[in-house]
Amino acid sequence: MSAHNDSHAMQPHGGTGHDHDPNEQDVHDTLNHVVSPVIYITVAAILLVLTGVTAAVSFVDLGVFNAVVALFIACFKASIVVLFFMHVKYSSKLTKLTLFSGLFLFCVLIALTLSDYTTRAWGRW
Amino acid sequence: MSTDTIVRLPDQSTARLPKVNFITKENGLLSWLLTGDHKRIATLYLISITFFFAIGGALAGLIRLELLTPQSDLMSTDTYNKVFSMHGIIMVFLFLVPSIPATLGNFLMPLMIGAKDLALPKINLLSWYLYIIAGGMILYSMMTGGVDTGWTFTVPLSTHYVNTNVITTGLAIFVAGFSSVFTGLNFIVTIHKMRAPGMTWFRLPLFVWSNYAASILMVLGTPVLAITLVLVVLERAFGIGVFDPAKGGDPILFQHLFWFYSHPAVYIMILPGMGVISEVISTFSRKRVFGYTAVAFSSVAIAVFAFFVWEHHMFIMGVSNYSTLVFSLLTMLVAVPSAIKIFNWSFTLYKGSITFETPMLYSFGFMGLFTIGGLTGVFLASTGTDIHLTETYFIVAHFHFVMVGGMLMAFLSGIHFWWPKWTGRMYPEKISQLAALITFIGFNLTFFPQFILGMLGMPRRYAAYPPEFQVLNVFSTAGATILGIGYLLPILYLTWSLKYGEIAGDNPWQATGLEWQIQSPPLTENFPEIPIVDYEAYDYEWLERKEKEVTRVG
Amino acid sequence: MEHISHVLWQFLVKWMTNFALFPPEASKIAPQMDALFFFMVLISLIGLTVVVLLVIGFSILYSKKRHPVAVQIEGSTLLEATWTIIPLGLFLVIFVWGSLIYFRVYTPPANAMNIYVVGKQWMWKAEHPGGQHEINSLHIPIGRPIQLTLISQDVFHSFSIPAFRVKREAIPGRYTNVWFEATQTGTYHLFCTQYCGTNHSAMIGDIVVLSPDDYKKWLSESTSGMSLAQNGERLFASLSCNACHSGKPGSRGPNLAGIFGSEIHLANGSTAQVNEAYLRDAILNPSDHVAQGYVPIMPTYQGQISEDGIISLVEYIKTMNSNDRVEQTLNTTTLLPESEGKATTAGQKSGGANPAKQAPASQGMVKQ
Amino acid sequence: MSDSTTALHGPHSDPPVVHGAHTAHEHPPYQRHHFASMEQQVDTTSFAMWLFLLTEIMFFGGLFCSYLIFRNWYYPAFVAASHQLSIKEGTANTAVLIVSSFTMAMGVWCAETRRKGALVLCLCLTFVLGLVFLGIKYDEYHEKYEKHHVPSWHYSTKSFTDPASDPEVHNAYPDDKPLPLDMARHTEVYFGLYFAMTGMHALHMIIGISILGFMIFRARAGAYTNGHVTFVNNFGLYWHFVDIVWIFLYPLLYLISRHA
Repeated sequence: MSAHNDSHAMQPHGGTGHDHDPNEQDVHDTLNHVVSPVIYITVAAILLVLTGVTAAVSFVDLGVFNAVVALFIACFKASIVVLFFMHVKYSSKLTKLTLFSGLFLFCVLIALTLSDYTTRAWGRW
Repeated sequence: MSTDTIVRLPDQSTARLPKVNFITKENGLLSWLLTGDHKRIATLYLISITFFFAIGGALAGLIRLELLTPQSDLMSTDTYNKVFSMHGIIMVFLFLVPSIPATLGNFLMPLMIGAKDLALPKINLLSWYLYIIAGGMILYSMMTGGVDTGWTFTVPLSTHYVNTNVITTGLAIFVAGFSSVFTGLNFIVTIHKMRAPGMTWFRLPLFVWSNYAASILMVLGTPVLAITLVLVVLERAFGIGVFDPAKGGDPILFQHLFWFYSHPAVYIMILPGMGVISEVISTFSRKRVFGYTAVAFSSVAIAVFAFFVWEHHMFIMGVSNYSTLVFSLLTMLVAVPSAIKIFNWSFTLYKGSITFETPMLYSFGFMGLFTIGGLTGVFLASTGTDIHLTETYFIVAHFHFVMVGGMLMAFLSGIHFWWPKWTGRMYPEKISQLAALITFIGFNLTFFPQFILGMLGMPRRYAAYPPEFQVLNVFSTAGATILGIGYLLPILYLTWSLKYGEIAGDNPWQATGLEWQIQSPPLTENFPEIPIVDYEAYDYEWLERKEKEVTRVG
Repeated sequence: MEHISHVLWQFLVKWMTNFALFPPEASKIAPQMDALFFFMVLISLIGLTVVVLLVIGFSILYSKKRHPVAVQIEGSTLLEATWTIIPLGLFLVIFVWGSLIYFRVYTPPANAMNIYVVGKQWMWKAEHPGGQHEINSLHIPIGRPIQLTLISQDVFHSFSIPAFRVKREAIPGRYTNVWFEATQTGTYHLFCTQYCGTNHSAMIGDIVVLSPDDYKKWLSESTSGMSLAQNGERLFASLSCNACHSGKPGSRGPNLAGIFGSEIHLANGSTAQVNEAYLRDAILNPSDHVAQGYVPIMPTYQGQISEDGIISLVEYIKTMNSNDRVEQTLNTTTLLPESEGKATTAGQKSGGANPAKQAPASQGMVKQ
Repeated sequence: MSDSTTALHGPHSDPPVVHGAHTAHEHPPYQRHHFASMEQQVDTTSFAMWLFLLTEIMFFGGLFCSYLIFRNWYYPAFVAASHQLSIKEGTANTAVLIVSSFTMAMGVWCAETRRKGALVLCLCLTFVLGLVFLGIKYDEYHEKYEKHHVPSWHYSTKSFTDPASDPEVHNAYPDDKPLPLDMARHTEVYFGLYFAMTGMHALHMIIGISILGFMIFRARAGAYTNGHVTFVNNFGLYWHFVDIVWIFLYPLLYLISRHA
């Protein structure tokens, strides 16, 4: 039992390999990929630094670019959380596709709603 | 068996239902309430959905009775408003959205792809409990005074101008939404990860494809409805001002967010129905579905485009005229995949060997009514005519043609088609054919006059109307009576058949799906061994070869 | 038996005499919309016939009796393309045609007569430029473009005239527009089509289309003495709008004469078309609409003027061609520059050319 | 016909193959009966978790969409109202959440490498940091309540029409001009959105913390260090997602034009 357990153990490359469905493209979700704590520490440090940066930048008058910079930093922070803390960098295409479809639809929601709000003032309606 | 049917039942004198199956495996109420078996959960769903359909249907009957006369004489306008609101809420959120996915989909998905169960059985059960909680909350709000906002919860009416149970109902729909999210999530995961070896994407039955598409809509759309309802509840309870024009909020924003879900919801309701039609038409014409890939991809196309068209519910609400152009154009595009499906089904019949069992009759009904429903949708997608036709009985007729004429016909078709698999017994054929006919006639009589009423300008949600509309309303009410009988009959004879129906055997329709190759009712874990699929979907020649083999061996 | 037949007979008579299948076409846009409608009916009938013929035809030709063995067919790219492209083409034609009508309905001509319509639970109130008010009815002349400027005081309503084929929602907090030109005299239905609460189905009325002479007669009979613009002028004075918007060089507010219909530049760099909706919003949310070269000193009038009052003010500003009368009013009033900061809640009722109090105390915030 | 279960595969196919290893020998106790392999189970549950996060994206998406529209409409009101938020507390909370995300990620690592003590420590740290976040949030809410900045609830625009009445904020942003009344009213929409967005986020935090508490118990019993890390892993995904939401809420709500 324990030997079997080990063969399935959550080691980086310790899986038993193909015992299932050769047609399945996305079987190998490398969920078991163990990310080194060094990466976690680096990422956390970057996140903390960026938090400081974004707070500091907001005190500088950049006009419309204040929002752009703040959002850019936020997006960057979110990306590294997603890529490293959430292991997407090491995950299957399916996971990436899932995430992408969510972001895409979020953009659709925003863009098409704004298509109403931004064009209302075009002429007399 | 006569030559014009394909039904092949075992010898009734010796046939027995399999002793061990998912129904007889365990006994006692708890074994049902705590089950993880997708077939048992589907059964629970079937019972509860039928219950809520009956309530919604009774409310519809009340609406039609009230509209028999121009005055609001049967009930006060307030009561009428509550009745049509509850009718809409129950039918949309407790019947149409979960109907096919949660019953037939739940039952069939693992069977069709060759899995032992859905990927997440506990989540599946949780989904049913959420549904029941939502249903209970809605019943509670109905008992304690009802709600009179209409199912659309238009702000600021729902937030500031009514004194009814908006919060309870809103939260109920929030809960029901999560029930449907979990069902959809479960389906997507199951289809991606649980397919049997050899079951490639393009060997999947089209029912699976269409449920997959509907599941995408459930997972992506429902949360937006959830947050919208949360905002409505917050607005009503605490006055956060987001939707309140008096505080600078924007009620149109509510419309955007609400319809962002509620338009795709229409496709959540109809797509699984389309899947049923594909299965049924193929089986009863003994032929592969014409243009399998086109039908499969049109489901996905509908799922994607469904998210780009919501504003067509708001064309006259003072949204930007330029964005109406965009949305009108996109709405025209979403109509095309439905047309593709209709024509592909028609051509599936071409050079087939067609028989006319009850599921097939319902499917024919679906094709006719859905075509009308779909085409009248174009009237509303075209901005110019939408001005006149929207918010009238035209729109009521349109969506009832799609939802009742389309979805409900497909649901009944599917229930009849898979009834033998589900219960192991046949329903009585003649009376069910009669029921299909009655439903079709009753439906047309009920809803066709409403198109004319709509063109005349009769507004929807009116308890009283000008007298010149009465004739058509009387027709409509008469039709509703017939329709009611049409729906009552299946409930009666299907219940009857549970005990007295003929033993169906494994594959009474000679269908090709994996679900038909196992015993009926199936075992708890469906397949004694996970099958390996080495034939395409709808491969009737494979089935014939197999049958011969069995006969020869036997 | 006789009783029954009697009742039945009555029903029949009632039905036959009181039975409609098609609404009257009483506006200029109605025949255009009906043309598109019937075009779509035709397309739908053809589509439906094709589907029904295919289904019934194949069912007969290929029933199991006649055609015991099915022929497996994979599909046909050519056919798929056919039934993708033909419906798409038809839908696109309908899209273009529909959009043309839509823009026509919601783009009022410049010479249209403007009538304000205020919706509230559960009645419609129409305000004519001449000051005539009516509830749940609307009298209009034949052959003249009429623009409706709609607003709701509470929830969403929808102003629908089936005989004219027009409909527009009345939204709280914002003006919406629709226009039509009646072509037949008569009385037509007016419905509220957006569900608005308990008495939604009672929020109905009559649209009375009159010949020009009858219309004149109606106008003179139902006048309340003061036109909207006149009422607005009184308000303009009583709310002390004239103190800042005096039109004099160096005044604290921009000159309003002739401003309607023009395009103005705002302090935030954008431009705006001055229409009814803009004027309304500028009165209620002035700081969103500060004209270029001015500072945001105008107080909001939210909650201080009724919807009717705003309509009168808007109508007055619309008709303002010169500042002569503003100056006249100003000259006959005593200015009390040290009076208190905010505009009064004088409202439209206090009336009269004698404003009780005066404009915001000048804090040196004059034109920059 | 009656016994078709044995004839599942085409006549020309191989005899039924016993599929997967699970029927041949035992599988781990935590493998659910309907999965063919452990790998399939892990894959499936993680995919399901991602799909759930997808719904969460759209759930918060509706809020962000509303925020965007009102921010464009009522920019001055949003700036002034944003100055009412404590940037110190906001930044501190951001840091707290980031560190908690880090401890959670470490927790997953500990589970994967079967370090039971370290896992319990990481989970406890995450738990405490989550509570610290809620504590700071409570302090902020309390301040809003005291200043009458809770929408509808004795809402007062005084801080915006008369900034001098609010010396603390006024000293920090001495250049803030008084807002005209019509614009000041719209700060209520800002606070409405503020409470809706942070409230929904806090609700997710509370749910997360409750699950964490449950997990600490299980982890002490050695539940996640036996090779079956799915639960910790999926919870980690959830926790990081909640963190990401805050990463966006922070600049959007706190950092609108902080410069004087």
